[in-house]
Amino acid sequence: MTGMTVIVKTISGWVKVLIFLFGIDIILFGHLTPGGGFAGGVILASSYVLLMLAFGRKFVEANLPLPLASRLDCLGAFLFATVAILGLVFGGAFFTNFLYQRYWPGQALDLVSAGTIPLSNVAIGLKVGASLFLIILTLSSLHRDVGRAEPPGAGKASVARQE
Amino acid sequence: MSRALPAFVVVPLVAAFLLPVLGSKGKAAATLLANLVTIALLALAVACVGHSGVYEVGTWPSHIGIVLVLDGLTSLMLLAVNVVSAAAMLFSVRYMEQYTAKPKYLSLFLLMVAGMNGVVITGDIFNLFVFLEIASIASYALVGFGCEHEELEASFKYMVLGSVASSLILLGIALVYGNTGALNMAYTAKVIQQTGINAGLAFAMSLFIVGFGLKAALVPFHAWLPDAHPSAPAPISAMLSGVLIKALGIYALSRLVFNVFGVSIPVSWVLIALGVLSMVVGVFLAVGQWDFKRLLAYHSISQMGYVVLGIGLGALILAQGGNPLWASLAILGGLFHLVNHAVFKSLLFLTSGSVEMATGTRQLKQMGGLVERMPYTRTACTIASASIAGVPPFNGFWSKLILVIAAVQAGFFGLAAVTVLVSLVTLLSFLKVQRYVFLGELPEELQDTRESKDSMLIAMLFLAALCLLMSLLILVPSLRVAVLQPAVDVLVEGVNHSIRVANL
Amino acid sequence: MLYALCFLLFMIGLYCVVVKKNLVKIVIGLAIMEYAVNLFLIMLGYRVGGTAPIIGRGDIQAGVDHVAAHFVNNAVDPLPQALVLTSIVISLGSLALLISICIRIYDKYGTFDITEIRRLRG
Amino acid sequence: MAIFYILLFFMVIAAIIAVETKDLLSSVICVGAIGFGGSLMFLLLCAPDIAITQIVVEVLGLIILIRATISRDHTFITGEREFFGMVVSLAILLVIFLAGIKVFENLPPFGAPIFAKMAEAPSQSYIRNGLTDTGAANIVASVILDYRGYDTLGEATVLFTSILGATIILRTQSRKRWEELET
Repeated sequence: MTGMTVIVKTISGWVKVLIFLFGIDIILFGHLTPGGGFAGGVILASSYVLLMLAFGRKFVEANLPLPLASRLDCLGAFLFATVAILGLVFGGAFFTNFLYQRYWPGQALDLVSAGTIPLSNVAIGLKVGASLFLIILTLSSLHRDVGRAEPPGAGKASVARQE
Repeated sequence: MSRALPAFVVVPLVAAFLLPVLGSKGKAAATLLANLVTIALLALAVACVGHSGVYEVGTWPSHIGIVLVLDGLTSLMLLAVNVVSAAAMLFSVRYMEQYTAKPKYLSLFLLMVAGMNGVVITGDIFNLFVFLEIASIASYALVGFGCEHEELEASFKYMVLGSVASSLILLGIALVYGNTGALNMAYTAKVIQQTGINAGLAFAMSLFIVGFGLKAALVPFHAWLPDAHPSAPAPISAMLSGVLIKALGIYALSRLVFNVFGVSIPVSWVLIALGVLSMVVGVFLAVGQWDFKRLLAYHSISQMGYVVLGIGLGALILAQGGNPLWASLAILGGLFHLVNHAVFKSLLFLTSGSVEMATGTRQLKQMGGLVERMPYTRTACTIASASIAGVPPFNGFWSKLILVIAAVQAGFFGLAAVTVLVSLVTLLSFLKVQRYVFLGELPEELQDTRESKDSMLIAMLFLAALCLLMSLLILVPSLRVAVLQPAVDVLVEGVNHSIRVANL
Repeated sequence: MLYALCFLLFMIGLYCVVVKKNLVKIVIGLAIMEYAVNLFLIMLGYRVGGTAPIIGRGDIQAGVDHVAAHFVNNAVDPLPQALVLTSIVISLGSLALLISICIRIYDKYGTFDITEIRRLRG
Repeated sequence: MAIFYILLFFMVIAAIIAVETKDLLSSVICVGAIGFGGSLMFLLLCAPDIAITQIVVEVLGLIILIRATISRDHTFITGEREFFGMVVSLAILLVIFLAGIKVFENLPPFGAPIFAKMAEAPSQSYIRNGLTDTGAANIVASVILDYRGYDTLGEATVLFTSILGATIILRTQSRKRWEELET
């Protein structure tokens, strides 16, 4: 699968950037408008899915290798847990919104407000985007095996067990 | 001590997030880290015994935010979960060398532990559902870890039934929320106590019974267990049979029945019926099995029947307004059997894994005479078999004895007879295991079988020692008052307990 | 009546899981069940003529940091929405895992039909 | 109000088609229709957060589902199903359905949720104090990331777990070869 025609490729190259920016927008404004880390993360992932449909899997894998995506996945989850633990350290209890309550209340309805909520949104966005990218790419990399059913009991261990 | 509660979830979660990053090069480091985590959690669980308290996540008071609750039942379950997970993790060090992708396995293992701990410590119904899903999804993936035909199929079956159960539970939670306007267990309990059970809550209760019954594999809902538990790698089978079905099924169900909805006569009868059915059907299906792990899996169903029977008997006595002393005796029997089963069934699965790794087969008829080749495994297996069959000095005997006494005291002579009968059939079935695996003639192709080494052996001997030592939990009064009695009191006190703890 | 229709949707999903013999159909049944539960939760929190639980400039009383009464009296319940957000992501996760198991089973057996796959006893 | 009925009927019909059609691909597309109907429903029920999430999740879910069905050898279902079993299970499901219908009469009527009547319900407190407590104007965001942030940690973990599980299930070689094992 090497991708589609030049027209599709060019246009999806542009649209991909727009979708990506839209995803970032959804994530960053998650505490003010509808959306948030999950919706934004899925949008980030779908921008790469578009790229995959237009250019083929190889191209996308060169852009964002699978091990890197896996690390980003772990990193996002870890960052979110870190925000929660920081609440324990600075705010007295796990998941305390310490930034808002203690240090930086901010102005309501501003982009930089609400303490740890935007930080959590970014972490979740990173995590969700990376993990969905990972799963779609992994699922489509199985393409080569299609229709080639192994004979039952092909694995060595299962043979040993059945006899 | 309740300040330490989030650690039961956060520590394994953070470790699980870090492990896949280490990749295949850091395999030794990953194994070490995972073992440290489970051992630290075990130490923490031991330290939590005898304490109680409420932890408010995010400093929000209980009716707004999520609370974590530490009480007698929670600390008992934490102990059971973390003892078995420490042993199974230690066993995995060597056993999982035969598979690829070990760091990912360790990560999933820790996620499962975190999910179970989360289910046990939470005081919020929806939060219970979320952590139940973590533990379940990790277990679906782990059942299919071998990626062979049977594993995949068992995993699919398990996952479909598990997802149906999750949907039913979520619908039940939605109904509870729609009728009470809250999700906190104590607050919900208070509202239910004031308004009484209406049709919506009764339907929610039946959804919970079916949903958690599916998770616990009680008999009409047991179809997935005999496939899923044998297909998983041995340490995972030990975790699934040992603690997962208890933490996700029995614990969650009894928490909701006793501490949120309050006991009622119909629900108690349903529990007793489920218990007796599981006990009898499980054991008779087990007798005819020739696959070592499959036989153990069927016995899990049967032994879970004992636990549910004890809890149901207690609920019935309480609901009928009978003597709370007999109710607490029945519940004591059920809960003690729960922890006992956690220990001896996980030990049995570990020995079966040890045998399978050494011989390459699980079929009883292909083995024999392993007593000379694998003396330590044999000793561990004999101890566990004696425990599960209820042979006197071991822990299983005491819990079954208490159950029989409670049934007689409550006037259910038939139930007491069935309990003894099932125990005898269990004994018969494990004599068969002993006969075909360890005694008899050593087959030609198994001549060069070797005993399992280091980490596997330590894990098995640790659990075997526990099988003996746990009798002390019931025989030494001070230990009983410290560990078992608080757990029983939580259930006997019922709805009032959760309201009292939450200061509502 | 709306609740009953929602429950009907749930039962259709359950019917599909119980009766159908195709792996993908079973997955679809599970997905339908999850939709129904999510919808039910959101419907529980709806108020006739309500507004979304998102505070705009007009909903803050001037000078003070308090929300205006018309917002408090009209906003729909935010709690079920939070629960449904969680549950949607959970169902996406389990869908991904289920489908990967299905694909692997297809690779091994060459079919999605559950009656041809059953090799396990009991 | 009528629009809710229309949308729900649409979803139910789409669900019936999705369940009963023989072609897996159209079945999957019907699931997409249910999902988009649900998304519209969420929007009309004043839940824009959920509507956005539902629609994007729906798109990815559809891609995953289509990935499973397309380019398989036979996407048509040919098997016969046994009549008796189907009748029995239909009867059981019908009984559950009729029992369930009774339940909904006890719920507060649609459009008048229970929290509006309860002064101490958590949702009242979220709406009233959400902005001052957490500083977030989107009350749903303040619930998922602050009041009930612990749930969201669990949710992120569920996604992490299932992705990890899927990569494990999809790996090509699961057991080491014997020669690797002995060392």
